[in-house]
Amino acid sequence: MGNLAVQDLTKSYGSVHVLKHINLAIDEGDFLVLVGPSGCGKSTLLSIIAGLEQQTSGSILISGKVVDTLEPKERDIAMVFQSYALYPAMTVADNIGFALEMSGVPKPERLVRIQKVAELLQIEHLLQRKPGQLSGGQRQRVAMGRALVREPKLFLFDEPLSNLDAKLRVEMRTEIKKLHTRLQTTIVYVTHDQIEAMTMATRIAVMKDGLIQQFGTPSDIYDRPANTFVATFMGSPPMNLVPVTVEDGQLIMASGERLSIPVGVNAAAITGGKLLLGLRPEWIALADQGAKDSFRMEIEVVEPTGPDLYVNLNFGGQAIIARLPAGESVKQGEYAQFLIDSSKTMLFDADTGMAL
Amino acid sequence: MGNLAVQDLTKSYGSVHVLKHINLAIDEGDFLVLVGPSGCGKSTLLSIIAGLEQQTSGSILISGKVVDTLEPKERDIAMVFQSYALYPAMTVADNIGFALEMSGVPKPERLVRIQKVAELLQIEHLLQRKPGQLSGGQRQRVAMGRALVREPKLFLFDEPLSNLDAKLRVEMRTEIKKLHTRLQTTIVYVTHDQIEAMTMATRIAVMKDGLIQQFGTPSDIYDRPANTFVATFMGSPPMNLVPVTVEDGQLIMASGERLSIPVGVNAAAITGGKLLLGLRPEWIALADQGAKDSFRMEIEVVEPTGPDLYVNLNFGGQAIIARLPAGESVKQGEYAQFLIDSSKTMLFDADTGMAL
Amino acid sequence: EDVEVMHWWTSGGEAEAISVLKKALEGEGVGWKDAAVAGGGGAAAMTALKARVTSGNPPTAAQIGLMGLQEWAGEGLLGDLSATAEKQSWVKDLPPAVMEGAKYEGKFVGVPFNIHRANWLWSNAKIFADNGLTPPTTWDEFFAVGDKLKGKGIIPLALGGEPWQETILLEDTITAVGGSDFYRKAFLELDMGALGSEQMVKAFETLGKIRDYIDPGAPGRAWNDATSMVLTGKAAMQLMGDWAKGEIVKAKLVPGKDILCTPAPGTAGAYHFNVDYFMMFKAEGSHLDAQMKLAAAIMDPSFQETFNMVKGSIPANTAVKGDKFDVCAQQAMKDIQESVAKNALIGALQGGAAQSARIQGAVQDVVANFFSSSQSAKDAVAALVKAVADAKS
Amino acid sequence: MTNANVVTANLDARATKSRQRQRIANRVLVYAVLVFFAILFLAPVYTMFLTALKTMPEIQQGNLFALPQNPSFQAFGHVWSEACISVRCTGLRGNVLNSFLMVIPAVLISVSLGALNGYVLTKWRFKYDNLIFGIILFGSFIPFQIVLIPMAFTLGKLHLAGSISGLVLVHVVYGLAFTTLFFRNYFVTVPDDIIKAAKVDGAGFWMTFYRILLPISWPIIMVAVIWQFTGIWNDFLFGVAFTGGENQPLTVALNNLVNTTTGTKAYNQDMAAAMIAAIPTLVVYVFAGKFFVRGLMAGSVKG
Amino acid sequence: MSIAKRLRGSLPLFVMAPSLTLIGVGVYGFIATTFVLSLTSSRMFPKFDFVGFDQYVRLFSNDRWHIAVHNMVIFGGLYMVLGTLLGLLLAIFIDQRIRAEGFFRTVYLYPMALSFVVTGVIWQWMLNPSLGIEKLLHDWGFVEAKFRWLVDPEWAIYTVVIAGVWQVTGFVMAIFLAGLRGVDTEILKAARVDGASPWKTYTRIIIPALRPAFMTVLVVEGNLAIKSYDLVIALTKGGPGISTELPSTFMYSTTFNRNDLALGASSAVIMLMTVAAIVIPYLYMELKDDKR
Ligand SMILES: Nc1ncnc2c1ncn2[C@@H]1O[C@H](COP(=O)(O)OP(=O)(O)OP(=O)(O)O)[C@@H](O)[C@H]1O
Ligand SMILES: Nc1ncnc2c1ncn2[C@@H]1O[C@H](COP(=O)(O)OP(=O)(O)OP(=O)(O)O)[C@@H](O)[C@H]1O
Ligand SMILES: [Mg+2]
Ligand SMILES: [Mg+2]
Repeated sequence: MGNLAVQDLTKSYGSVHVLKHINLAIDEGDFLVLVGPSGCGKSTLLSIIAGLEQQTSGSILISGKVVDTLEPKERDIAMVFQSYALYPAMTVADNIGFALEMSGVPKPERLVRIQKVAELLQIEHLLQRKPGQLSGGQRQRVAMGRALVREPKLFLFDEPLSNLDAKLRVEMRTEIKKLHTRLQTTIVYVTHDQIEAMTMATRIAVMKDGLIQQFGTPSDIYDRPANTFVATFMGSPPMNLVPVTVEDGQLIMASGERLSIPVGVNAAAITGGKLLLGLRPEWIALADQGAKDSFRMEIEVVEPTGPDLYVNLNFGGQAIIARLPAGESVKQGEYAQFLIDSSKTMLFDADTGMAL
Repeated sequence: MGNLAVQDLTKSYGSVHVLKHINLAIDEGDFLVLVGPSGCGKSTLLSIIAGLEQQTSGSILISGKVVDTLEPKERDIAMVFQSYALYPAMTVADNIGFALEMSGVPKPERLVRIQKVAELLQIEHLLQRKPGQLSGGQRQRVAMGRALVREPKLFLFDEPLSNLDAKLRVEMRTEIKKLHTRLQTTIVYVTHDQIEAMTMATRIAVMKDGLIQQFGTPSDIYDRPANTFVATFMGSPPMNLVPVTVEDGQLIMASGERLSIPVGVNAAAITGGKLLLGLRPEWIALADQGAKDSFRMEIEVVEPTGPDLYVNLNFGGQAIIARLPAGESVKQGEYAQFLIDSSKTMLFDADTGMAL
Repeated sequence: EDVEVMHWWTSGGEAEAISVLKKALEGEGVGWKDAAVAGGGGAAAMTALKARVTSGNPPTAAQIGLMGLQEWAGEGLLGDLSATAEKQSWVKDLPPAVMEGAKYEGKFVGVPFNIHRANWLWSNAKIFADNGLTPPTTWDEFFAVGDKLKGKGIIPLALGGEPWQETILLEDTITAVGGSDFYRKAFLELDMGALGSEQMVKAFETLGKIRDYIDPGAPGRAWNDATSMVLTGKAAMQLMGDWAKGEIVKAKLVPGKDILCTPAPGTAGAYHFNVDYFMMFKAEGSHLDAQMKLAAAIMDPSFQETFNMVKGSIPANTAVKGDKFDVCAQQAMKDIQESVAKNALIGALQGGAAQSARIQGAVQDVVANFFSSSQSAKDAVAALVKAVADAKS
Repeated sequence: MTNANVVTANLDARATKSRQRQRIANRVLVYAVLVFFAILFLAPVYTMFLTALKTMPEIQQGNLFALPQNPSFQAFGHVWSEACISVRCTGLRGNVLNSFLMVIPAVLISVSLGALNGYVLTKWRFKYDNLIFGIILFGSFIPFQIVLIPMAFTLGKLHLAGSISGLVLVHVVYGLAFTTLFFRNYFVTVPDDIIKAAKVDGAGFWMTFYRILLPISWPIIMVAVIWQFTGIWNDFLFGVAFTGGENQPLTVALNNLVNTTTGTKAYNQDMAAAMIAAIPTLVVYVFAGKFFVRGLMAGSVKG
Repeated sequence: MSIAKRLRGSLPLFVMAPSLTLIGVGVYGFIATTFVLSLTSSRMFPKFDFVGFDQYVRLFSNDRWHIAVHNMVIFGGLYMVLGTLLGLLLAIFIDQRIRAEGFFRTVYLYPMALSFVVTGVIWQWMLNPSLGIEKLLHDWGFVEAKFRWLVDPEWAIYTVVIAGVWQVTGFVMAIFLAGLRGVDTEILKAARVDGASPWKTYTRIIIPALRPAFMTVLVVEGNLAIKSYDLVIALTKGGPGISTELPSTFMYSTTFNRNDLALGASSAVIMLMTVAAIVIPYLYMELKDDKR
């Protein structure tokens, strides 16, 4: 089955350089999630892996074989298109069953498999409709169904759940994971949903402007971001970055507040430089009045999201966001004491943005 | 300006009844978020409000005037289409400026406004491209730009941020809120993102199968769902529903575990019936060993999402999910003690699903 | 064995006439494959014929005019009919001009059906009688008669304003101005002096004058619509070849009685003729036999009689007696004898008996342009000289 | 309801009514324009029809627009089965089969090849594809008159001279540029994504064409069929040049019936003949109309 | 690369091979032949005795050719403009979800079905002052009415335009209709929301989306205009005089009626070169920005 390697891949549209020397390698059975800002080249990368677009340079290897000259169908992949790309003249059932038909699966078996996938996607009642008669989410599920009904070497999913409601999305996520566990197929998956990325991936690649910023396991990415871009990109609300300098083995903010150096960082090595302290919102907690090492901050905005409160704080002149459990009594405009978990905080070089 | 009322609206495609007697009324300046499972009729409702589809019966009132016979342009609305519906032959700039051109805004002013919106959406560098040369998220932003550049009575947004990355989405959310605050335009907004729904809405309508399940403020919907559908639909992971009966002023699970009745529920009134106890994942917390009123549960799966851990628990034979802060030491396969916040729990009638 | 025959006699009386030939051949065991192509006075048929010859698949025989026959023979594609001609003694029975046309380098290459006369004036007898007039014999008379008729609200001359019909008018005025000798010099010998002469200018002036005696609807009108104007009494006269008789007969009128036939003004004694030949492509074996049978059948006097009675022309074979023909045809048979004697049997340009298609076309262009514009006769003559010189080269 | 409300409601009602009136006015305008042009377009045809019903003397009266005094359909029957076209007196009937034998294969082949070319030129693009398209397209401008002689020569060499197959070949050659043009310019508007999806689904070149593209191409297939059918059915030049004897298509017969030079003319029959000869084409138009459907690509791609 | 793979890579060319062969021989081969012939003195049949560019000299000193070219400009221009506009108009009106769509569509197409051999006669009659419209107007009492285009050498070419437009409009409509049916209905909705009037929706949204259809229409009309032979022959036979001569009629009559094959060939070459001068830049413009 299929491991996948992307070697020094570039792609340009005329003078627009969309992918710049991408290198990636995942093992058979890996679940690679691609994330990155809109327009960074994720879909383009998938298209090239699928053989639908021609790279400008570089190679794609599937199962160790260079596939650059192979037709998509010879690469044995299934793909969910970001734009769905449903066959407008076919019914939903035919859309889903088309690939099976092409690979010569006999009709009775095909019907069974279509039915199964349709149930999984909760679109059994739509099987006889044409794509034009479906809602947006239903179309997206048909697009999914077209891929899920197959058993290829490699699955490519381009934001397959973006138009589904949260509940369905959770269910689909579970189904995809089950499928992955069952088939052990290699998967490349593009998503903007962080929970999707974190819970499904065995590997995450964070891209920006056609470059890979970090490639690692989900916890690498979340807990040890390689640079400020990754740090602020993953996580919502994003990691707070507070400018600090080092003095006497302590971090000092412009306002004079002193914080302890993150655990595991060698204070001597960094003395003098301009730094950024990385602080995820959930690393900030409400402290009891007068607790040790706590900071007094002004509560500027409180946003309840249901399970949590997002709280905009003024921390020594610096705006930061904290995520507190719903029900904590914080009031806009008041002051409170907050704790910062220095066992988790990170430091970045303010100029290069690289983690220390 | 525009308040909006939807009166007894129905819509059928042949024998498919998509909307069934919808009633809604929001005030000028309200921000109504429509949520509901895929295919429930949200987009259809927007289309009818916009005047793009003809309802089967019922009326739409904008600013108190029946607009059923008015053309879309006479209704003074702006809309973001779920399918984007960009003009393929026009550049991004022309796409955004088209509505302005139609309403006779002079060119210099138009250019200024296009530029402003493009900056807001971070697509200034794409203004001279055609839609075919954009990535999915970029297209979606152009679709947004087309609406945001205008100042109509009523904004209709159909999942306008679904294809954007989390970071951009947060920024866009903020921009839309700012816009709303500044213009005080009435907004109807379809989204599947719960955070979007909760943080932006002044009103939420939860739909299912063409019917409105609950219509209220975000906290109504989240904290006091009208029925089990709303309860499980809003919130991710969804609210746990645990079957219980009432005995001696206490709730009893099939396994014999006893829980206290939610605060504010009259025990006498409900004795004997089959009930469901509603339990949001974040209402479950890890207890200190041997704490009072705590429950021993088996930890079946632990999913780290970054800031949180989703923990699948076995609670007296019942599978439930808890959301714990990241860093809590829970291990798959072990047992632990958990607290349940009975000041928040809810009870539903097991047969009708209605909240008590 | 079959013969395949290409011609443009496809409808009405002509089609019936050609059927007679088909039957005659079938009587001799020769089948008839028809490859008729109508249109454009045979132009379409010529196009098709060239394509067929090029593809190496010529028909057995094809209809052609006098000069065309010479051109085709010049390409070396035609067979030799001399044997049949000998047997049927064509030399004796054909008028000399017609016979010369049928020969190329001393051999017979075509067989003639008929002789048409182009310089007829057809007059509505009733109109003339009612107004106490007689059909004009000179152009001066014509204009005088025309003025009177115009006064009565009758269109003097019915004309179809197509180049070929206008060219017939020019032929008539040329003979009227300079006689058959001048005509011969100009159109048969292409004498540049004659073409550019004062007489030619005069002929064009006369032609120009005729324009005052036609109706505004003339341009583009088909010749038979013009004929029917005479038949229905809308117009008094038409200058047209003898094929107009077909329309007269069809309208149940009698040529020579209801519709009078006289030579075109100023051309009495001259005979503007054209001939329909069948040219025979080279053939071998049994096909050649069939071809010879076809040639013989065409020259057969009884066929020529039947055919020409329908067609309106007179037989090419002078052995045919004229007693069954109408008075106009009988008149034509008489006139042709006279004209041969006076050396006034001259090939009509229009109809391909005088010049190659190239020169005919060049003259047509000049005439058509002159007729429909305000060009002076002098300029037209200059243009004529230039066009003919170019086409000759 | 307060008074003010009543007033607004009345105003609303009035506004609604005026809008309805506006809408009706628009509809009336649309129909008026369509009917106006329909009349303009039909006027010559109507005159033809009247003429076909008249007798010759009546036609010669020259009252073009007058209704026939004794309308008779006799001319139609006559030209269909009795009229003599040269030596054969079977009317147009005799040549109908030839025309069908020619038009059906020629249309099928040229439309199929054109569709394939359009497909390749838009969805399987290769180097210089646009150049090749340009070359094909420019070739359409070649004057038919000028190819007659070289084509005759070629057909002779191929032993196709005078046969219906030869004629089919000629029509295919000179129809290709057009059918390619039609399909190419239609297929460029089909989103590439669905072709890509088919590739991923394992559909090959032919399957993608047959299963994905063709079902959404009905309108343009019909345009191509209309063009080719009409052009080939009505073609005279090639028909007359490349067939002989019994193989002549209907148009040549029609021409022979109508286009006499020195023979007599029967306009009523001419008109009837032309109308009869146009019937198959008309049937194609009516039939093709059903395929000009809306929304063939609905729901296919997002964006 | 394996042979199979190379074969597959050339599949597109392989599929187009029959067409390209046919066109290569039947079009470009014959264009070359024609060019060669134009350098000879061929009359009735091809004859390869080269005379250089003599035929071109003859051509350019020929009045008929000049008239033909002049007419081509008037006729071609008006025909294409009117045919396109009218066809587009009818397509748009037919696309308004009207009743009896099929009826109107067929009516507009019908003229194309009729052979010009016969309809030409009807047009002649209708436009003839003694028979047709002018007479009708006189009969109705408009004694002063004059409609003499057909018989006026200055105006006759415009009657050819009328008849030509009458014939082509239906087909143009069909092409546009096919294009209109392919326009995504969603963007029309967007245009309505953006406040575009129907007029603006068409001019700004739909017609730009019909660009490929326009190209189809223009090429087809250009072809018909250049090849209009039946039309002129049936309607005016090039008259009055030679005032409605077109290159196509010139070419035909020169080559076949007058047995001047080489001159006909030279006129064809000049015509093709003129077409190339117009079409090649146009195609370049249309096709260049559709590169991937
Ligand atoms: N033309 C049609 N014929 C029949 N049913 C249709 C048609 N169009 C839409 N529907 C159905 O109407 C229902 C509502 O569609 P709608 O697009 O409003 O859903 P939605 O709530 O926007 O869903 P989503 O979140 O997936 O976009 C769907 O179940 C859909 O299948
Ligand atoms: N035809 C083209 N010409 C020029 N640039 C293009 C073209 N197609 C895509 N691009 C650019 O390539 C970049 C990458 O596009 P791609 O679709 O891969 O982005 P993406 O990462 O999938 O984004 P999204 O999350 O918004 O879908 C984008 O910035 C886009 O504007
Ligand atoms: Mg993408
Ligand atoms: Mg929707």
